[in-house]
Amino acid sequence: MHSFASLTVSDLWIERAERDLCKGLSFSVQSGDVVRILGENGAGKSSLLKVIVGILSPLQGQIVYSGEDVTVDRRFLQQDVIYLGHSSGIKPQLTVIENLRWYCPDASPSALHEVLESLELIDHIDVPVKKLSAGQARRVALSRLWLGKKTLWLLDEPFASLDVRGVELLEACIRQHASVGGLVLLTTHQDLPSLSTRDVALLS
Amino acid sequence: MHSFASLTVSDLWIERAERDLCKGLSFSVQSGDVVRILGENGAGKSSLLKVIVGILSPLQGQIVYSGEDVTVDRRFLQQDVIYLGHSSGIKPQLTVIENLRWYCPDASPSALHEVLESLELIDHIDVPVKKLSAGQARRVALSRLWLGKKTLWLLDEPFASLDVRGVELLEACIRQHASVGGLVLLTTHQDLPSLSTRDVALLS
Amino acid sequence: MTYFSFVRAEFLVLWRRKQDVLNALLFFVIVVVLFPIGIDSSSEFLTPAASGIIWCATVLAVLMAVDSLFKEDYRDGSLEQLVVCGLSLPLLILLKVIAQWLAVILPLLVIMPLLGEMLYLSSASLWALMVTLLVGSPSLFFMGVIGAALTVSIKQGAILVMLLILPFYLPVIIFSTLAVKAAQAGLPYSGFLAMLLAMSLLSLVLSPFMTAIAVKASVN
Amino acid sequence: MTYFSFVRAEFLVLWRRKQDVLNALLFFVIVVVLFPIGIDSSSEFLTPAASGIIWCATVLAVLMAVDSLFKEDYRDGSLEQLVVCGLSLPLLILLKVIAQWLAVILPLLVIMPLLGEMLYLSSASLWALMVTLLVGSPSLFFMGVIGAALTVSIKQGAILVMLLILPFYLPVIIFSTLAVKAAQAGLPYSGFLAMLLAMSLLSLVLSPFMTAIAVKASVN
Amino acid sequence: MRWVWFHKLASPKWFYSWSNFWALPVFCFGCLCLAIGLVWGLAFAPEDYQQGNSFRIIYIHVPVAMLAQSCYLALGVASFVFLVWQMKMAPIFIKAMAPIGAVMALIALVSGAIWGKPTWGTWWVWDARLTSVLVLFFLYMGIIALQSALDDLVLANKAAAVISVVGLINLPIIKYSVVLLETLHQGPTFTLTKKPEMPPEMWLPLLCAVIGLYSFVAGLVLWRMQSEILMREHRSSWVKQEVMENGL
Amino acid sequence: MAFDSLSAFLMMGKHGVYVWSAYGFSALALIWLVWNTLSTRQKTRNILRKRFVRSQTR
Ligand code: HEM
Ligand SMILES: Nc1ncnc2c1ncn2[C@@H]1O[C@H](COP(=O)(O)OP(=O)(O)OP(=O)(O)O)[C@@H](O)[C@H]1O
Ligand SMILES: Nc1ncnc2c1ncn2[C@@H]1O[C@H](COP(=O)(O)OP(=O)(O)OP(=O)(O)O)[C@@H](O)[C@H]1O
Ligand SMILES: [Mg+2]
Ligand SMILES: [Mg+2]
Repeated sequence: MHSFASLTVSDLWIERAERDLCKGLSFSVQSGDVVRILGENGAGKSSLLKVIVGILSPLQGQIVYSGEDVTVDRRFLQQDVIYLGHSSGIKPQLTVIENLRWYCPDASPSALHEVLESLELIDHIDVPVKKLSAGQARRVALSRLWLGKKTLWLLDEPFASLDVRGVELLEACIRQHASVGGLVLLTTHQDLPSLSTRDVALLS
Repeated sequence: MHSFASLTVSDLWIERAERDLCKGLSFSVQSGDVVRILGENGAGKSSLLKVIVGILSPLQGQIVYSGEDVTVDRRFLQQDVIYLGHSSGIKPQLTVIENLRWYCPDASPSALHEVLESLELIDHIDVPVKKLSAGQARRVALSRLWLGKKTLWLLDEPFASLDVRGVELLEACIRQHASVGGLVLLTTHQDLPSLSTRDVALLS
Repeated sequence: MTYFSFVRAEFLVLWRRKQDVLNALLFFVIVVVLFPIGIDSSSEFLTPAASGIIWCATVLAVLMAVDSLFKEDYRDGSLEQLVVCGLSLPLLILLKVIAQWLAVILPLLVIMPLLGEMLYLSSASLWALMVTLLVGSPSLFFMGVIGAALTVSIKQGAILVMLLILPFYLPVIIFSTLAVKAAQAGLPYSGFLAMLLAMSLLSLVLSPFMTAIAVKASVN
Repeated sequence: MTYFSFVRAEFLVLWRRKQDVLNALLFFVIVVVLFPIGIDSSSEFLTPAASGIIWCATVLAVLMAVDSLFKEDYRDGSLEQLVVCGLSLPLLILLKVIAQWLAVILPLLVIMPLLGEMLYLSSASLWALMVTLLVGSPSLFFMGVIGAALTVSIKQGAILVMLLILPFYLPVIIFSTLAVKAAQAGLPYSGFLAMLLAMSLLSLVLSPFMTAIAVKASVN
Repeated sequence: MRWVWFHKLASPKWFYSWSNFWALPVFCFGCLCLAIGLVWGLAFAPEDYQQGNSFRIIYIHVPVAMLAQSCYLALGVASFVFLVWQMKMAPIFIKAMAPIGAVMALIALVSGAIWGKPTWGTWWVWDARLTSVLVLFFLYMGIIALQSALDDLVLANKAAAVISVVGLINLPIIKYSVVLLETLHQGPTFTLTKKPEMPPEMWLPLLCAVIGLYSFVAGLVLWRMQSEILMREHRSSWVKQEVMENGL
Repeated sequence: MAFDSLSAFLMMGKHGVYVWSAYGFSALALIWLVWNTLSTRQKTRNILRKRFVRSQTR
């Protein structure tokens, strides 16, 4: 169970390569929401997530997380977030299990095994990630979601290169997270009608 | 119009990280076919394409292209192929137009502009590819398909990170290619029912 | 992620790449060997030049090691993760640098007596050399990471790092070779050591913050 | 892709990175400067050591340049594309190396007189040095790319390349410094030049094929 | 308020119009002073009894060497200001200053080397002053290379600032360390505490040239900053007005 | 005037080459600096003007 959380973005402008993105976007989401950010290629979805998590700075606008203004100092938000970008943040030299231990040092071995089992990675547990297929590597990155205890999830195309079974698993996981009070913001180009409770559209 | 082409793979075994993949796969495709390779994550789809194009060597098996045995020397096939892997083969320092000129030196400027126009890249024509969004970079890599005059296309998850419009465009392009006698082998996890004329399933 | 799991992962990566550590060592040895072969192998040339040669080779080896410190993390996206994980970035950087320092400098100290022998270095000056290495090399690392963090998003950045950072290394090299020369002449050299130590401490305090600024600006 | 469009793209990338060429040059100068400052700045030391110092710095600069030759292409997948494009891979490699050689060595030759002056080199030996560089450096490149191709799929390969390749560079360094020493002593040195030339030609003929094999093995 | 001017300086628009007014007069004054100093020094100052006429190189060498150092000081201070207070004008100043400083260091090196030939009998020696100017030149080139390698503006700003601040801390150390190597070069002419040892008809033109060059550089920096401001503020309406309406 | 004639001024005793090459180089470098400054100034304006004109016509 997560305590109640909310994210409010108001009047956000992002500058990227001398182009303005988002152009005054405002939205507000809270515990239990699964929000899909929609937009064409190059609309600024990834940039928006990066701004929220604090990798980019906005040109203008305000970001409030659970009542605290984090526009300038994103630390309060960062303590409670899992961000997965286009690149997965997995170290290719380390094995699957070592990568998980790196991100989730508190998880018990049995929890780790359980997650890897359900993600069908259990056979590859001691294989360096660089020797996995694209979808398998993606699964390793995603397994943090099952293990971490953070409220806000920012996922940039999490379904990319997953097979049908993988998509199902991830969908279930996201829905489960929302049902216990989590907050999920994700981008995707795939058509997953039952997934999101709300959409935010970016015009380009 | 391409001249008649066919690709026959027989009894193919691939070894990857001490695991056997494909395990005696045989199939045969010919001009006009759009073949989807199906399989879970890690089933060996990418490995299969790499073997066909000659990046990997098979453990055992035979590959025949248009009547010529290319199992040992893949050059005859390579002269007639466009291969797009998980990574796109685009130089990030070069601009969009420079990348195209590199791959398709014979294309006329007007043809280049037309393709970039239809792919909605025309505004970014002089932007280095590293400053494009994931989907835009993918579109640059894919634009070779519109411009190149090769018969056999081997596409590894070409729809990844494309938006809805991009998927439509690419689908149309693939269908058009098949209709003039081209031969397309692709992998994808998305559900595109009307695209393929035939499926090859890999068991893992 | 916690500080502890971060350090464990760092050491694991280093351990996975123990071959690289060995390679760095061999590279160092080969650079050192280049000089007797390429220039002159008489002891009249080598004895006075030895400490300089070893320091030059060390500097190059450190720069190579430091340059790749953030590159891979940047590429696989784990640098992003460090920035957004909510832990103190300067502290993470400090830990990372210390791990790297241990992996590069300790083996180097171990083979130093061998090299000293090869370059006809007396045992007094060998000791001085090793002490200067121990005391001075942290500053090389701490200064180097700033450059590495600044150029992490540039593909062919190794040369740029060297260009940026080598000028800052000159004082370290000068003080160290002066110290060894003093030792060779039987003079006291603790003044030079104090300078080296001061530089190491100063850079230890300042560099993590500078590097954190650079890392934050680099991931975008 | 045609040979022509390949070469054009190569030069375009080099041109996009013209700053890198300048940086390589500055790096080279800084490495050379390291020695007078770190070891000894008297002309008794520098004059005889100059050619060795410059060759060592050249070797390092070449290794740095060569190491990154295939790295990026590997990462963005364009190396794969070279393998499967149906053109002759050895020829493509040859063209790539020649482009790189032009970008690295020509600027180096231009500033050589300046460096010669700073290292107190006489003009006769300066000429000899420049000729050995011109004749000998192709072999450095052609040998280097083999190593670079072998290690392209290894992340932190720079050091491994150096390790693999430096032993092969030793003869080049030795012949060159012997040639310059002969010139300094007023003796004829065309014999050494002939050796250097022979090594360059031999490696020019063999290396593209070896490298092609290595590249093919590395992309998978 | 005493700090009003400082806050105004931080506003690109205000700075632009302010510098538009000052750049040309400052630059012209600099040119004039420099010309007077150089002609005076070249043609009218008495010959040095030791070095003969070769000493006349001093009138370009010393001003330029002083500028090379002052520019770096300014660069470092601006970087510090940027890193601590995020002042918007600071990176613009850094971008404008670095190439000027590099050219100054280069001229100092070349003129010094040329002067070295008749006086020391060699173009180059590894002496403290010379080496530290060479290092200074490398530092400038490093900053320039970094800025041109990074095409992301935010990153380029931060990067240049970080490396120049580190340079600022390190410069005294570098200077101190190379002093420990042996030296040939002479000590300072102008100090605050002592009268110069040269006769006034020798150092007056020098003073004139020094002041002139400072002013000349100030004018150039203002101009360079103006271009940079326009480029960076291109989305604001005053830039549009400025560019479309005013000719030059 | 420290010199008797123009040629003496140009010769500078036996140091003419040194003095004039030092000044020549310095002059070239300073002129380059000024030229570079003014031309970037002009170039920025031209680029911006073109950009504004383009955005107006759209
Ligand atoms: C490449 C060679 C040289 C370099 C890099 C160099 C650099 C410098 C520097 C940094 C200063 C200090 C300026 C200041 O802040 O006051 C200076 C001043 C001066 N230099 Fe040089 N110098 C070089 C060669 C020479 C030579 C060959 C001479 C003549 C023998 C010379 C004579 C002077 C004099 C007289 C001053 C004025 C001292 C003062 O007022 O501070 N320099 N030079
Ligand atoms: N690293 C970068 N540097 C500069 N500009 C960038 C960079 N990445 C993206 N951009 C620009 O920002 C715009 C938005 O990019 P972003 O990656 O946010 O798009 P996106 O909505 O995630 O698209 P996609 O669906 O393709 O992932 C693009 O038009 C692109 O030109
Ligand atoms: N570079 C590699 N080195 C060694 N083994 C590898 C490598 N890449 C993949 N493998 C192994 O080969 C198997 C098949 O990988 P492949 O990439 O062909 O799968 P795939 O069908 O393309 O999967 P995905 O849908 O995830 O892309 C995987 O089980 C993996 O363990
Ligand atoms: Mg995106
Ligand atoms: Mg795959």
